[in-house]
Order: sequence, then structure tokens, then C-alpha cells
Amino acid sequence: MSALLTVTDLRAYYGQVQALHGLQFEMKEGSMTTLLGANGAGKTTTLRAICAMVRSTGSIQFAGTPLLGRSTEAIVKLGIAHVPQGRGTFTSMTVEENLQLGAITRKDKEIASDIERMYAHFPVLKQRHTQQAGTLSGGEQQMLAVARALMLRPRLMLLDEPSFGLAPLVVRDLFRILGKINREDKVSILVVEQNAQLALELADHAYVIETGRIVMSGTATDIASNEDIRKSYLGY
Amino acid sequence: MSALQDSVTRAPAVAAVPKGNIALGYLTSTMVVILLFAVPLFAKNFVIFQMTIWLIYAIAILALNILTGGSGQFSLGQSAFYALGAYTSAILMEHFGVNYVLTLPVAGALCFAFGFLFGLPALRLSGIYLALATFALATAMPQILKLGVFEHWTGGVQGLVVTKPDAPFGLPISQDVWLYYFTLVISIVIYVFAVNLLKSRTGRAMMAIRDNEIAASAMGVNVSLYKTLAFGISAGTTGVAGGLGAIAVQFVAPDGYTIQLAIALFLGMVVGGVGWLPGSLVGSAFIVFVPNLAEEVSKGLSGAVFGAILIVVIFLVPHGSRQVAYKIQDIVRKIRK
Amino acid sequence: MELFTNQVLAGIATGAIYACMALAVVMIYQAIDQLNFAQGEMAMFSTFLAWQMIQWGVPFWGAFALTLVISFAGGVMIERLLFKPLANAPILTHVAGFIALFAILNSVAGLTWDFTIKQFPSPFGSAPFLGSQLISTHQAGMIAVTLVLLLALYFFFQFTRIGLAMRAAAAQPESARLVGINTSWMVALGWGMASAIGAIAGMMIAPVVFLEPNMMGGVLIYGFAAAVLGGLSSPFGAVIGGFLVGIFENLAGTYIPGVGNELKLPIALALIITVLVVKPNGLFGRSVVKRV
Amino acid sequence: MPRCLLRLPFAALLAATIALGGVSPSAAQKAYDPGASDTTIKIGNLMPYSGPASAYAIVGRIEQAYFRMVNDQGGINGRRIEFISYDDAYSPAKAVEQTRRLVERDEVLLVFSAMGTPSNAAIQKYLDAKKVPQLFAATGATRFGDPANFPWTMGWQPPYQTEGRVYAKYIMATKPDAKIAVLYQNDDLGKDLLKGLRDGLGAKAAMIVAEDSYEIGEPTIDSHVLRLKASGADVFISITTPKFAAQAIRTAARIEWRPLYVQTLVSASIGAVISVAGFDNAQGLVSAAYNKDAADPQWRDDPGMQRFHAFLDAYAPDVNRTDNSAVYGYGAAQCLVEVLRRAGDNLTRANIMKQAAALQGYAPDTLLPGITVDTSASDFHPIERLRMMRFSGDRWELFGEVIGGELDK
Repeated sequence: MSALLTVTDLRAYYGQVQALHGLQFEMKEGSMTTLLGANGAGKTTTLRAICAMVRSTGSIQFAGTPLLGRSTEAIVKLGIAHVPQGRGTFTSMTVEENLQLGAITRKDKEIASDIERMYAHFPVLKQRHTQQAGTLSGGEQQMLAVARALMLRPRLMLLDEPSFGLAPLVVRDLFRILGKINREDKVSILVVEQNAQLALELADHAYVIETGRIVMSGTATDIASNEDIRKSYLGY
Repeated sequence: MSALQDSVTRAPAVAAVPKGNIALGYLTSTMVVILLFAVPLFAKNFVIFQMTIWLIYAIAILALNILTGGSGQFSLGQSAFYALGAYTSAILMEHFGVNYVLTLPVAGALCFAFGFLFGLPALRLSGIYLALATFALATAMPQILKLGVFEHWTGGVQGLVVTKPDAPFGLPISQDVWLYYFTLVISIVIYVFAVNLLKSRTGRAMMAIRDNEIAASAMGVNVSLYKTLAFGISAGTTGVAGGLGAIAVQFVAPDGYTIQLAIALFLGMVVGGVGWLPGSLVGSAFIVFVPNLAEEVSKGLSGAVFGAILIVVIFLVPHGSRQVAYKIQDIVRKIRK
Repeated sequence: MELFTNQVLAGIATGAIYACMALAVVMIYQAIDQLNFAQGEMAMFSTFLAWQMIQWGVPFWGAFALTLVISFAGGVMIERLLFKPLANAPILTHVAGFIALFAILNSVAGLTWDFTIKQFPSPFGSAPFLGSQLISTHQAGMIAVTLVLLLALYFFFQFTRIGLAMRAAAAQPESARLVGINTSWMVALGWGMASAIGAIAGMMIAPVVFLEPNMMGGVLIYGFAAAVLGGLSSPFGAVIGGFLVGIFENLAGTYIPGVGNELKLPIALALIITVLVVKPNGLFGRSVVKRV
Repeated sequence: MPRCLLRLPFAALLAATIALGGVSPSAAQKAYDPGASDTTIKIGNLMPYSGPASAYAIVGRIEQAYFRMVNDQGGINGRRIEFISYDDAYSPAKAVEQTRRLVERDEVLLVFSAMGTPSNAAIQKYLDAKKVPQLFAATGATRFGDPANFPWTMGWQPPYQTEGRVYAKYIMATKPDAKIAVLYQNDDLGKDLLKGLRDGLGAKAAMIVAEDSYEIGEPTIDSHVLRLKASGADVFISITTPKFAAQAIRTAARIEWRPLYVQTLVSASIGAVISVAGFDNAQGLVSAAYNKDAADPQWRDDPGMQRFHAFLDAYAPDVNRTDNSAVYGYGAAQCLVEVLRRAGDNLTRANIMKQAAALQGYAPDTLLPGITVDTSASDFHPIERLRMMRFSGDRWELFGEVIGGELDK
């Protein structure tokens, strides 16, 4: 498998404050990779940098195309869907409208059938398809956010803390579906998680970030089985 | 309502001003004050009169700044408070023979009460809705002043002529110079009061509301009290400016206090820099002198020239003169290092 | 009773003016989340352009269509040149920008076409409508145009992808960018549409109030009031709000003793504020779940 | 100039000849106040070039052009006029500031034709204290003709109250049992004119069965007209500015209300109001006038109006000549030039006021036949007579005698 995403010497800044200090990693097509690390390590910033939502320097290559210098919407059009922390659904719009918005850049005629497919993945969304997204529960909103991202038919999906604020059972369910999507729809997934244990169960590759730098990388099984890493970085 | 909150989160209506940065340093302030005191030694009476008007509008802009920069509320209705203050002074002086100095506290107190009461229903409104409510107040005020019921006191559409005071104690200075010093002293008092207010517990409470109302109330700040208080203080200060304005211009009439005045004061605040009190002087200079400048360029298009100058200014310094002042401050600091 | 009916009918006729303008207000609010204080002047300017073309011999509907195109382009251009560079400036700075735009348009129109009132032709004529002297065929036509416009807008926002994208960009710009919407152009598009709708409003209003540079000053206040009363997020609410304001204003002027007539605008505004205190999103505004 | 003199009454002709002929003896005793010199006369002026009242600024532009013409023709007694006109945006505070600039910085000899009641009222006291003439204030408020209290202030046009009295006289003479409905603009124009009307009706003021006021911010005044019609009145007095006047004329026609329709003179312009409202709708309208209407075909061969049009062609070709502000500015400027001419070389402020208060039977090109400028030491209302007229076809038809509505003090 070739590298889908190659990040080299990535530095990102919030105003005068530097948040990433020369980050370096890559991700294979079709893989599910997770970025781990403590609060404030720079995981979210990394995802935001990929989507041009924070000022950054260095190099990000997506399937051979450089991303830096492009606008957020142009990057999305290349096939990168981002599910931000706090879900980023359109709260004042209906579930169905949210799904349509996910496919807003697509020109093909299969949008309607894709919506049906999402309803198959997440049956609860079908029940609520005319409801305002803001009225959904936290778990339902997260599902909607993922479904909305999938409507892009992305090659790469960026997920920021999907488990945040959700009940454990809901999280299990969500990750099960994510795994299915990764396998069946061949969507590469880069997921940032606080819940390292859960993420490592599902992912095939993992990177550990500390204060804006990659400090460890390896297959998910290696990382998960390494007692030292678990204790010092992942805290479980 | 929440659409509005969305917009507030992405581009705050009022960019937070660090609390230490609302005023000038002692050295600069002293220099400015000395300069202001020295002006009449060099200037003609006409210029002194202009500068009096400039100071008066600066007080009114400062008042708006307390409201918007301090508590994050927005008002297009300041002309109403200004009018109320002006008429209070004028009526007291002309109908009741009250000394002009004494009319100002009355004007201030009346406007404070009025502003405080107006602030109560306004509590339920924010952003655009508050703008509309205050706007309504501004349009209503000239019409109320014209009402037949009040005509005996207000002079109706014809307005009231006010007598200009002489310098007291037989001071050998002209009326204009005296009024200038009188206004200057009041301006300084109000300015010092405003700076201390915003640095006090009350000011901190107001700014907490400005930055995040929900968080402020969670911290135990009495949001309603401080928001209405801000309205009251702002209105009271504007009222004092209005009273001074009536004395300086020697005339009050409904046509002098239309929405145009409220808009001018608002522009003065933006150009001066929201939340930066010394900017009120800059903003006031903008609304007093730039129209004259625009008129010099073209009579037929003076409105367009004014608009163009305004656009240039907000392009160069979207945060108003505050931005320039901070930049200078940075440079000075770097040089010192 | 006849006076009452007459005043209600006259209120509906004037309300059509407010409704038309309120639609343009809602349009721009949808796009930029703000009230554009220069909107009335933009509409006035567009109407003058149409008038000028008619003077030059262009037939009414030709001038009408051309004006829409020019206004749309003008609106987009104003956004690109004036407000896009201010995208990161505080909202109050934008308001100052609107005021500047207001001053420029008013002043240029005054110099170009002077301040005497001008007759603007109505495509609907001005005969009594259905025998009623209170509503002319023009006013009936204006109500029809407003309703058609309302339907068109509803359809546009609910059933077209671009309408959906515009709503998304206005409501949550960052999320909108994340689904690939070019929010910056959506804003420009919103300006263009608002400007074109304003031009329609101007061309409908001018035959009633006569064309002159200050013609929209009063109308815009009522347009704002109507839009806010109906709910800024709802074109339907704006139109209803327009008619309500028109009717209420007339009734207040007729039936509130003493000050009713002299203070009818303040009374109307006070009523609207009372409504807002009770229903902060307006009568038909969508209330959205608030998240901390 | 000589052709113009032919139309003057004999006494005025004599006075003018003496004034003109008297230049050489008084040349020995030149006297100047600030603003006047051997070469120039500085005249100050305020106009709302910006803001909501900018429609009236046309008066300032015409006056500027008129003085340019006078300068091109050699000036006044060899002196050029320097006309300094500032924008006051119709704000009293700005008016005071600009007037002080005129008087203290530019040092004008006098302030001429400042526009509007609020601005003039705001500067009156200041100019009085400074003893600077406030000549021909461009407003019809009565307070600007009060020599006992304000000897430095003089208006020009007929006071609004005079006009109100003229209508009262006319109505009492032609319709003694009329029921009058009044629509008025809620400002000094409306209230003063209404007061004149009431005073003129005197004991019969109860003839007024309905009054309704509007604000200039209102988009339309249809509902007011409806309400007034409902009062059952058979006389309708419309005290309105052009936009609202045209709306009222059109609406009254549409709702088939055909009272005796009195339109006040501020909006009696054929070009700016009547033609816009539609000639059909305006048949039978009654108004009073002191100026000729620039769009009225009956003055096509009138020498005064021919001079007016020739002036516009040469000096203000882009101005809309049907706007009666143009006629107004021309007449007022011409009147000021006359005063300055008579002042000769004695260009002191006191002499200017003296000359301005000694105009008898003077008629600028634009005044209607029979109407003249008359002032005296106790009469600071230069024009106080009006003629009634009725709209018919495409023109105003004058009828009846010149009506004087001199205010009883």
C-alpha cells in the first residue's frame, strides 16, 4: 500500500504561539491510523492543519498533492472529510439537510442512494430525518456528523475525539460502525482519541504526540502491548 | 437568537480589550492634559469653540464606550439621552433661572434614571434587537420633544435659545475660553471616573458580562444589575454632555438630536476604538472635523467623500485608533529594551 | 367601522411596501448575519438606474431585468471590494462600513439625479383595484410580486443545493467550509441576491412614494421592524411582519387618542419591542437550541 | 438693469436711481466693516449640502452661480463678491460652528440666506451679539422678522403665518360655511402655517374639523388623507413638502375626494410637484404664490423669467430648473445684490441693515406682477403679499387681487 498522507516538518501557530514543532508522520491508503497523546499535545491542531484551519508551515502531501496553501474547501473537494471535535453538525438544519450538505460538492446522481445507505448504517437517523440536528442526543449527533462526512465519499476521514462526551455503549457502537466503514467502503481514517485503549483496539497504526512532536510510532498492537508507552503516555 | 450567538463566537462584536489597556499611561495623560490647558493661549475664539464642541462629543462617545466597550451592549439611541440632557439644562436655565453649573448634575441624574429604566426591558434583548430598540428610542425622542403637551417648556419645533454664561469671579477671559476650561475640567473628571469605573469591581463585572454572559452569571455576577447599571451610567454621562452642548451651542431644537447624531457618536466610537477610552477624543475629532474636510473637497459630494474617508480609515485600522496606539506602545517598548 | 376597514386596507397597501423591503433585509441577514444599513440606499440607487434606462427609452420590463442583473453584480462587487477585506474586523466596524456606503450612495444619487421627486412608472397601472379606491392595481400588483418573490425564495432556500449551501454558510461558516462550501462566495452571492431583491422592492415602492434619493430612509426602518417582528430567519415571517406593521401603524394613528398620530412610528416600534421581549426570535423565527 | 427698472413702481425707480447716482458723492467717504474692501465683499452662507435636507442645497448652488454672474459683469460697484457657503447638515450645532467659522475666521461681512428654521434660530443670537447681519434667512418662520428684538436678522419669503392668513381670508370670502381638514408636516413649516390659518379664521377657527400631522420619515401619507376624507370636510389644506404634496394630490384623486383643495406654496411647483402628481389629478387646485413658476408656460415671454433662464443656461446648466428652489435662490441673490448696490461705498454692517430695511417696491425678476419687496425700520418681512391662483390645464391661473397678510404685531 502506498502512502496516502505524508506529513513532513509540520509547524502550526495560533497567533504568536507555536503549537506543532516539526511533526512528521505518514498514513497508508485504506488504513485506520490513530493519533494519541495527552490534552494539549497537538492532536487536534494536526487535524486542523491538514484542513488549513490553522496557520502552518512544512509539507502535507495527500496522494501526491500538496495541501498547504489550499483553502479548506479546496482540500475538502480533494476527498478529505473532517469531523471536528464538538461534531460540527448544522444544528439549525434537519438531519436530511445535513446529509445533503455533506455531499454538496458532489456532482453525481447517487446522492439520494448514499443517503439511504447512511440510514442503513445509522437507522436512528432515518427515524429523525426531519428533525433539527440540534435536537438530537449527543450520540445521535456524532453519528450524524460521521454520516455527513461519509456523504462526501471521502478517501480520507479525519475524526476528532469521536467518543467525547458519549456513553460507553454508544461509543462501542460508533466504533464498530467506523471499523465497518473502513473495511467495507475503503475509507482511510485518521482518528484522534483520548480513549487510547479503544482507539488502539480498532486502528492498525498509531502515533503518539507530545508537545507538538511525534514521540512514538508503530502498529497499534505493538503500541498497545508496550507497557512503558501505555504507562507514560497513554495513562491506562 | 442563537444565530446571533454563533456570529458572536466567530467575530466578537467587541474585541476584548485587556483590562490594563483601557487608558493611557500617566506620563502621556499628563502631557495631553497640559496641552489641552495650553490651547486657549494660542488659538482664536472660533477654534476654542470648536474644541469645546470636540470635548463635548468626546464625553458622549466615552459614554457610549462605557456601554459598548465596557458591558458589550450596543446602542444607536445615544442621541435620545443627549437630547434629554440638553433640554434639561436648557429648560432649567431658561424657565427656572437655575445656574448652568447646577443644571448639569440634574441632567446627568435624570438621564441616569431614564437610562437605567430603559435598560430594564433592553435586558431581554441583545445584538440586533437591542440596536433596533435603541434606534426606536432615537427616532422617538425628537417627536416627543415636539409634542404639543410639552411645548410650553420645550418651545416645540422652534426650540429654545439658551444664554451663554460669562466667566465667574470677574476672570478676564472670554465666554468661549471660560466655557472651554469648564468643559475641559468636566471632561477630565468624567474620564478619570470612567477609567476607575472600568478598573473597579463594577467594571470587571461588566467586562465579564461583555466577554461571556453565561460564564459571568455562573461566576455569580448579577448580570441584570450590571447591564442596566451600564446603561444608566452611559446615559447619565451622555446627559451631561448634552447639557454642556446646549450651553455651548446656546440653542436646543428637536432637529438637533435626530438619529444622525446617534450615528455620528457611534462612528466616533468605532474610529476611536471600542473599549479604549482615550480613543473617544480621536473619534470625536473624526466626527467634528472630517465632515469639514469632506466639504472642502467637494460640496455636492461631501457625503460621498465623508463615506470614502470613513472606509479608508476602517480599512487601515479596523480596530480604530486603539490599534495605532497599541502599535506605538509596542514600538516604544522595543526601543526601551 | 368603515374607517376601520379603510385603515386596515390602507395598512395592507402600505404594509406591502414594508414586506417587500423586509424580504431584502431577511435575505442579507441570511447571508451575513447582520442588518445592512445601506440596503435602502442600494435599492434606491438601483431604482434610479432603472428610471434612467426608462428615460433613455428602454421598455419597462427590459429596464427591470437589466436593473436586476446590474444590482446583482453591484451587490457582489460591493461585498468583494468593501466587505471581504473587512472579514476579520469586528462587527461594529462592519456597521461603520454600512454607514459609509449609505453616505456615498445617497450623495452620489443626489448629485447625479438631484433631489426633486420623480415619477416611476408602474407596470400594473394605478386604477382602483376591484373597485376599491383604497388599493390601487399597482399596490395589488406589488403584493402579488412580494408573494411570488417569497415563494421563489422559499423554493430557492429549501429545494436547491445552492440555497442549502447559503443557509449552511450563514449559520455555521466553519462547518460549512468543512463540507467544501466556499463560504466567502456564498456571502458575496447573498449580497448579490439581497441587492437584486432590494432593486425589485425599490422599483415596486417608487411608484407609490415617488423616486428621490431619500425615498428609502423611512421605508428601511419599517423594513427592519417588519423583518425583526416576523423573525429575521424567516422570509415568510418578514412578509407577515410587513403587513402587520402597516396595519398596526395605521390603527395606532387612528385610534390612540392624543398622541397616536404624532407618535405612530415610536408606538409601532415600542409594540415590536414588546413582542420581542416576549418572543425573542420574532413571531415566526426559528428558535434554535442553544449550546453553551 | 435698465430694462428691469422699467417694471419698478415709480417711487422705487426714483430711489434706485438716487442710490446708483449717489455713488460718486459717497465715494469720498468709504467705510468698511470686516469682510468688505475696495475689491471684495465677503458673504457667508449655510446650506445643508449633506444630510436629510440636502434637497434644499440647490438654493446655495444657484446663489453661488448668481454671484459668479454678477462678478463676470463687473461686480457690485466694482467689488467682487466672494461667496463662502458651508455645509451645516441641517444640524443646529453644526450651524453654530460653521457660522462662527464664517464670522471669526473668514470674516464675512454678513450671513446671507442661511437655510432652514433650526439653523437660523441657532445662529440668530450669536449674530445679533456680534452685530453681523443675518440677511434674508431662508425660512418662513415669523421670528426672523422681529426688528425690536433682533435688529440684525431679516427673513425674505412670506412668513408661513402670512400664507396661513391668506388662505383663511380666501376661504372665509368664498366658502363661509366650510368644513376644513388640514394635513401638515410636523415641523416649523406646518405648525406656523397652521397657526396663521387659525389666527386668520379668528372666531371661526372651529371651521377646522380635522387636523392630521405627519413626520417626514413616513413613506406614504395615504392613511392621513383617508382619515381626513372621513371627517367629511369640504376644504382640504395640504401643508406639505413636495414628496408628500404629490402623494396627497394623487391619493385624493384616486379616492375621489374632491374638496376645495388648497396646496401651500412650498409645493406648488409645476415641474417639481404638479407634473409628477399628474395634471389630471391637480385640476382645480388652489394655492398662493409670490414667485413665478419656472415651468409655467404663461411666463415664457416674461422678460424677468427670460433673464432667469438665460442665467441658468450660462451659469447653472445642470440644475433642474423646474425645482422652485432655483427661482427662490435667484430672487434672493438678486435682492441681496440690490441691497449691496444701494449701500454704495458705505459697506458697514449697520448700513447694510439700513439699506435692507429701506427697500420699497423693489421687484426681483422672479416675483409675480404686483408683488414687491417692501421693508422699513419696523418691517423686517420683505415679502408679505401673495396672489391666489388656481391650477387649470397645465398652468396656474392667477385670480383676485394681491392679498396682503401682514401680521398684526
